[in-house]
Amino acid sequence: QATTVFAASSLRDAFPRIDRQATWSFGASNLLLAQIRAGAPADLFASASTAEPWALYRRGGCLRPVVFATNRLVLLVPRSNPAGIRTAFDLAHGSRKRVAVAAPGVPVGDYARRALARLGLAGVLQRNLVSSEINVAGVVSKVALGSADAGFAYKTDARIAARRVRAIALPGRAQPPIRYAACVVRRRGADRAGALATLARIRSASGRRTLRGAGFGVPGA
Amino acid sequence: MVGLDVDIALALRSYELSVALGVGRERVALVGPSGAGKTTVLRAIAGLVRPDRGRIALGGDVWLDREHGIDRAPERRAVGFVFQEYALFPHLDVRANVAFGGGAHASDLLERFGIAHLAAQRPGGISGGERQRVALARALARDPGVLLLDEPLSALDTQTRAEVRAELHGLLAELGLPTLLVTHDYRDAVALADRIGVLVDGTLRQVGSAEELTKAPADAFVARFTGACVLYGSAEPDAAGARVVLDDGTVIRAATPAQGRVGVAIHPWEVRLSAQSPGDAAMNAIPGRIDTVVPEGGRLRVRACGLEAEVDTAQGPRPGDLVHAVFAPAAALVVAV
Amino acid sequence: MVGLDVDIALALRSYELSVALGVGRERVALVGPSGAGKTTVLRAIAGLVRPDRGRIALGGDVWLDREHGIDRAPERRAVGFVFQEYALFPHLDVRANVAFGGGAHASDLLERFGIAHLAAQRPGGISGGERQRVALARALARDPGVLLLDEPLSALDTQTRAEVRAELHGLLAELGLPTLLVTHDYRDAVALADRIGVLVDGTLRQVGSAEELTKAPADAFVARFTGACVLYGSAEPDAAGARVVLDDGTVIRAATPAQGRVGVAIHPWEVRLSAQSPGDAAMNAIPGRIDTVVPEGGRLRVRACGLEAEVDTAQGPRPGDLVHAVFAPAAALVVAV
Amino acid sequence: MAARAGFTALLALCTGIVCVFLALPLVALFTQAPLGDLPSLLGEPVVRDALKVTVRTVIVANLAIVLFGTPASYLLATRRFRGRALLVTLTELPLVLPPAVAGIALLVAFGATGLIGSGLDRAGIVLPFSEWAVVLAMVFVAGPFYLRQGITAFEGVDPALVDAARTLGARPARVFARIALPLAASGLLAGWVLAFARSIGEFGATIIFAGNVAGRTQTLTLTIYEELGANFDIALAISILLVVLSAGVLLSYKVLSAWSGSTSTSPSPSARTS
Amino acid sequence: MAARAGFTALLALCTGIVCVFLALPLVALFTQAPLGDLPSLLGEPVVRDALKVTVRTVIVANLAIVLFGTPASYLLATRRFRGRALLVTLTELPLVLPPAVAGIALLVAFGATGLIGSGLDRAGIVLPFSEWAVVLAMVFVAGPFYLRQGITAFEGVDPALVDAARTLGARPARVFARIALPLAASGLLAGWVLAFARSIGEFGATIIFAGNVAGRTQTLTLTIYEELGANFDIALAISILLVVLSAGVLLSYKVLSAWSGSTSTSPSPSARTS
Ligand SMILES: Nc1ncnc2c1ncn2[C@@H]1O[C@H](COP(=O)(O)OP(=O)(O)OP(=O)(O)O)[C@@H](O)[C@H]1O
Ligand SMILES: Nc1ncnc2c1ncn2[C@@H]1O[C@H](COP(=O)(O)OP(=O)(O)OP(=O)(O)O)[C@@H](O)[C@H]1O
Ligand SMILES: [Mg+2]
Ligand SMILES: [Mg+2]
Repeated sequence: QATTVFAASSLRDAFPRIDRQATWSFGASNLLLAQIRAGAPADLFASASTAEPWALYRRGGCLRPVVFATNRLVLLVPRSNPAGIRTAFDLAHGSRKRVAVAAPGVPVGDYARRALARLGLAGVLQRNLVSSEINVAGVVSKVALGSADAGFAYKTDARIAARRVRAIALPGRAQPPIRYAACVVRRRGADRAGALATLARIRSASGRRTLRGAGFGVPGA
Repeated sequence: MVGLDVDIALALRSYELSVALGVGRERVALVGPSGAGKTTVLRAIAGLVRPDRGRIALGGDVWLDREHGIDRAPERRAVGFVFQEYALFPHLDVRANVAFGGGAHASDLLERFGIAHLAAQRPGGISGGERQRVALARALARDPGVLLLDEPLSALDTQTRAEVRAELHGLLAELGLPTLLVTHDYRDAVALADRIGVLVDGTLRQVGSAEELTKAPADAFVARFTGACVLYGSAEPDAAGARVVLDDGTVIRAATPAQGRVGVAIHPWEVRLSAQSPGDAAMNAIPGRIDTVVPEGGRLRVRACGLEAEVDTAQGPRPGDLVHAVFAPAAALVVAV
Repeated sequence: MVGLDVDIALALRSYELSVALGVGRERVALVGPSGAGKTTVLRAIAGLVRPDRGRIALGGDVWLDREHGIDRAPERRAVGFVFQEYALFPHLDVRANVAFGGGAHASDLLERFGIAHLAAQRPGGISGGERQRVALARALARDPGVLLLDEPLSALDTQTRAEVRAELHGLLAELGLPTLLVTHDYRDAVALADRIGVLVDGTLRQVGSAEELTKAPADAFVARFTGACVLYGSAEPDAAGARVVLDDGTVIRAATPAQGRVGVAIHPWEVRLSAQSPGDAAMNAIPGRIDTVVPEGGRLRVRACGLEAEVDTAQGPRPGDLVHAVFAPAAALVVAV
Repeated sequence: MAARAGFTALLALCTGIVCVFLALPLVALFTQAPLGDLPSLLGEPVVRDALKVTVRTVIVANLAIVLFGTPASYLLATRRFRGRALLVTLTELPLVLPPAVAGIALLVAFGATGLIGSGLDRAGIVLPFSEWAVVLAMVFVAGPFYLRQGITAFEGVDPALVDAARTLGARPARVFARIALPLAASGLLAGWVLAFARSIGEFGATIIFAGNVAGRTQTLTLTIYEELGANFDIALAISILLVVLSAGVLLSYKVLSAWSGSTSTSPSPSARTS
Repeated sequence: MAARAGFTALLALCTGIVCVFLALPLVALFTQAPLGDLPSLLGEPVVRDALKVTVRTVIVANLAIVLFGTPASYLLATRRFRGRALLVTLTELPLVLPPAVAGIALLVAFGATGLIGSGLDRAGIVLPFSEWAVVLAMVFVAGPFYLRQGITAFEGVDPALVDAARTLGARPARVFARIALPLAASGLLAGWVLAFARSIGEFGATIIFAGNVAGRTQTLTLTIYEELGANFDIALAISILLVVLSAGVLLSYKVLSAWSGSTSTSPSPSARTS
């Protein structure tokens, strides 16, 4: 049976290009963590932040996590941009906007909240209609289909949905450090060798190339 | 006289229903086999079915005239309709059922039909005969100009039926409304109606009093309906009426002239069974064996020689006995086939 | 002689059914009002209902003996059961219906009952009378030791009914099986059975031939069932039999001694109507008015003075006429109330 | 005798397996949940908000379903016209449609860039992220349950009773109100129970179409899913709340219909002959 | 005359609103989708994988539903015993249970730390997030539809026919096979259509209990949800595939039952008297 990789939604496009053999399950990192704890048959866990793999590691659920990619948070708006949003600060002015943000606990949700706080825009989440999406895919879909006027997602997501959305960069001071970490899951019957091989492939030169091609940063470069 | 005039035509699944009938202040029964279109006639009068052609009027009040585009909705025709299974509203009590149509004299009607003590009962909780009275009271609460009854006795079991028939007879007579009732039991029709119409495949074969139907049935079907047995053969007129050669070769005589293929209808009470051929040459006699003997009332009903006869118990006929069925030429009614 | 012996008791909703009955190679009819327990008796014999107490045996073959813990499943009792609405399998054709129970001589049976040409039809597509024959053939395909028929004629309309009754009479006679049939129509019972049992509220009131029931009804219920009218009063024995003072004060005489509160049953064919009081003091005469006059067959059935009479059409009685209902003391059958 | 006992044993075995399988998850829910903490878990703001949203949207959706569904199912049940079969099939289609597909379909119809959504948008009516979106999703997926039962219930009203009412002078509106509606009531109630349960449980279509706006479109089932990765105990607590609610509705319906059944299905005129 | 036309107009208005509302999303699906790209979109590996998973799990789930559900519903329909009402209610409860709650309940029952899941886990059997989990979720949410229709269908078999078969010497197993099953067949088929549609559309319970593992637990409905943010056209394409499939099943069922109805519901012995 193929190695099973539980990976953050934002890796959905890049990962299958790195390893065609593995079985993938994409979702919000926090949900994946909960599933692995509930006994899901994951061999490798790739999260959009370091918090979840470390939490698993501390409970003895996996080997020591390693950081394999970085990403940047952006503000997504629909191509048509009906609300005329140019910068994150526009969320605080004018009419009430419909904003899609991932739920608290979901890495991209936490990143977004942190970024808004750094910009002094924490009130944006009170003032506007904010849908707390279950994962980053939910955020992108809401913006792409025009349900939301804006949403916080990763730079890499903006590329995938480029036909429908436009990314607005956040000021550098607001950008939280976004580091993706992976760990090899410890559980009875886990395919540890396969997981290590997949992890190696991700961190290999070609893996790094693929990730970079998809818009991720790679550490130690 | 305010009477109901019906003259309608309507294509049904397998034949065309075409009925012209006037009903005065009398009770007319429509009888006929299952599927003859009896119910459809009542429904057309009530406006629940729309005839293709024709006219329905109560006195000067025209309910339907296809030619002039008149077609009153059922709720605007003054009919009282008693449905086959009574169609009482199961969720309303007896009083509410009766009051549904008009309400003003519901209480009177409950009293009059002897169902006042059931006023608070649901129809589910009362007997078949009581249901029938509720249905009748309900139909009358609206002061209808015509009363239509569809198989008013068929929902009842044999015991209750005889009682309710007598009771209904009295009630209908008392009301004096133009009444059209449907039944497939000829005995019910005879017991309840002044005139009887025999409907077969959508066509009225004959309309008349029970006596007329019995004495001069229009055709073999009507004859059998009134209880006669029918023999078939070909007739030639002769001096005394007609000479009929039956299909089995037996020759009988009838009192009325006839020619060609005919039926001969003979009622059981006109037939006498005798062990020997009768001396009287003027009488018809058909020889044969007794098929069945069934006690009925104080007599025996005997099937023999294709005929039925009523004989006294004393005679003691037994199946298999050789007999002659004897009847007068006047009792041999020549009918169309 | 291989006969069916039944002696069972079973608590039903509102009374206890308790029946002891032997059926030899004969046809026995159970008659009684709706809810009397007739169907339950047949179902108990077939094993579809379990009696609380009792024994059922066909010859030496014990099907049920609650005391000894014997209770054969229905499929292991040799019964042929013809259900009330025939219960033909709607998804199987006529041949498969008949072959369901045994199959070996299904073709023979189809021939014998004249339904071979219907073999490939579904039950939905054939007439009521044909259905009945299919049901009978199906029940016989298993070579049953007893034949049970539940209301074999009630699913038929009035016309077909008379024909099928005669036909069924012939078939049952030919089979010569112990046969128990249930009906609520006394006339069906008389036509079809050798003996008749009257079942009321779970109790057999009387078992006997039609003649016995007519001549000596055990009680008022049986008497009314056989077609008699019953008058009530109190009796005292006298020289000729009994003197009964009816509730309305009229005094009549009966030929049998009696004492206390009784019913007096008089059959319509024993009653003569006359305009004047009869000269003959030996005859009973009840004066009164005619209630209703209904033609029946070649005669009129007249209700008068609480009695019914059959009179010739010639007499021409009319409702409201003053008459005396005249009958012989021997025709006044004293019955228990 | 052995064969016969064998057959019944086989039936009993299958029934046992089925019942254990269906009962097990429900039992587990109660044994595994922190029942003691239930009050405090259900008092969390996120649960309270979701409960309010759920109650509001379910009420509005069910009102709409009953108000529009009752006349529509009456018409579809009692009138014969061209295209009727098509309309009936149309009302049944959402029953067999995956809720996720329903969500997509609603999105392309009423979404900001959708078929009529773009028009609505220009008119200033914005459905996504609004409570109305939740209501629309509920009506779309739950309505057909009511419609289908409604059609069956109205078709089940003995036409002779309708005819009788008309010959007694009742106009169509009165026939509807006094005869058809009371007689179809228990069937309508059954349909409503299903629609109610379906709307309260709506998840797939809502998550796709309506978003997850706390206090506005986040219903209890969406909260379950959201809390799955965050606070599993809250998800459990909401689950128990919804089980109790569903079972309560189901049981009160059964008790009610058994009760009304015992008074109104006592041998009725039409039941006698069947 | 005005009042009467008014009432009918009101009915027609409601029916029109209902039908437009139900039709609009379906129409939008077809007008908004890139119909020309459909073949290539449906050929994407992610769709092909999901299709395979869906086909496999739906087949297994429906086999289980029919194999266990048929005998169970026969027993529940025909035998009277203590606790029967309880069991029937138990089979109905999942019908009114939100699918998300069903997912949670399955998780706490069969999950690694669940009621019996922990035991299974020790025995080396891991259900959650496996293909079996998808099957279990489908059986749990869709099975009751089949059971309920099955009970109704078997209850609808005229008991006189069963009695007749028994007096003709048929043992219970033969009565079941030759009488009850053929006569209940159309009702069972109707139940199976509902169960099939429900299982193919399963979303809430699956995503919670079985996760979203591509090629293993990711069914078509889960793929819709996942592709929503990535490639909306794939989501649309799958939606159209599922609409066509659902409508096809519904229509072939309707045609089939209309056809069998016309041969077997021609005046049957029991229909005559009603
Ligand atoms: N609306 C209709 N359109 C076409 N055919 C019809 C319609 N209603 C009834 N029929 C057919 O018309 C025929 C007469 O039906 P109807 O119910 O009037 O017969 P009936 O004499 O009352 O029979 P029964 O004694 O069985 O009640 C039947 O063959 C029936 O199938
Ligand atoms: N299994 C049962 N347990 C208790 N009571 C029953 C049972 N079956 C029938 N009954 C009751 O027993 C009584 C007799 O029913 P049964 O069907 O035998 O009457 P019947 O004489 O055949 O009547 P009908 O002429 O209406 O067919 C009825 O009051 C019925 O309600
Ligand atoms: Mg009729
Ligand atoms: Mg009976």
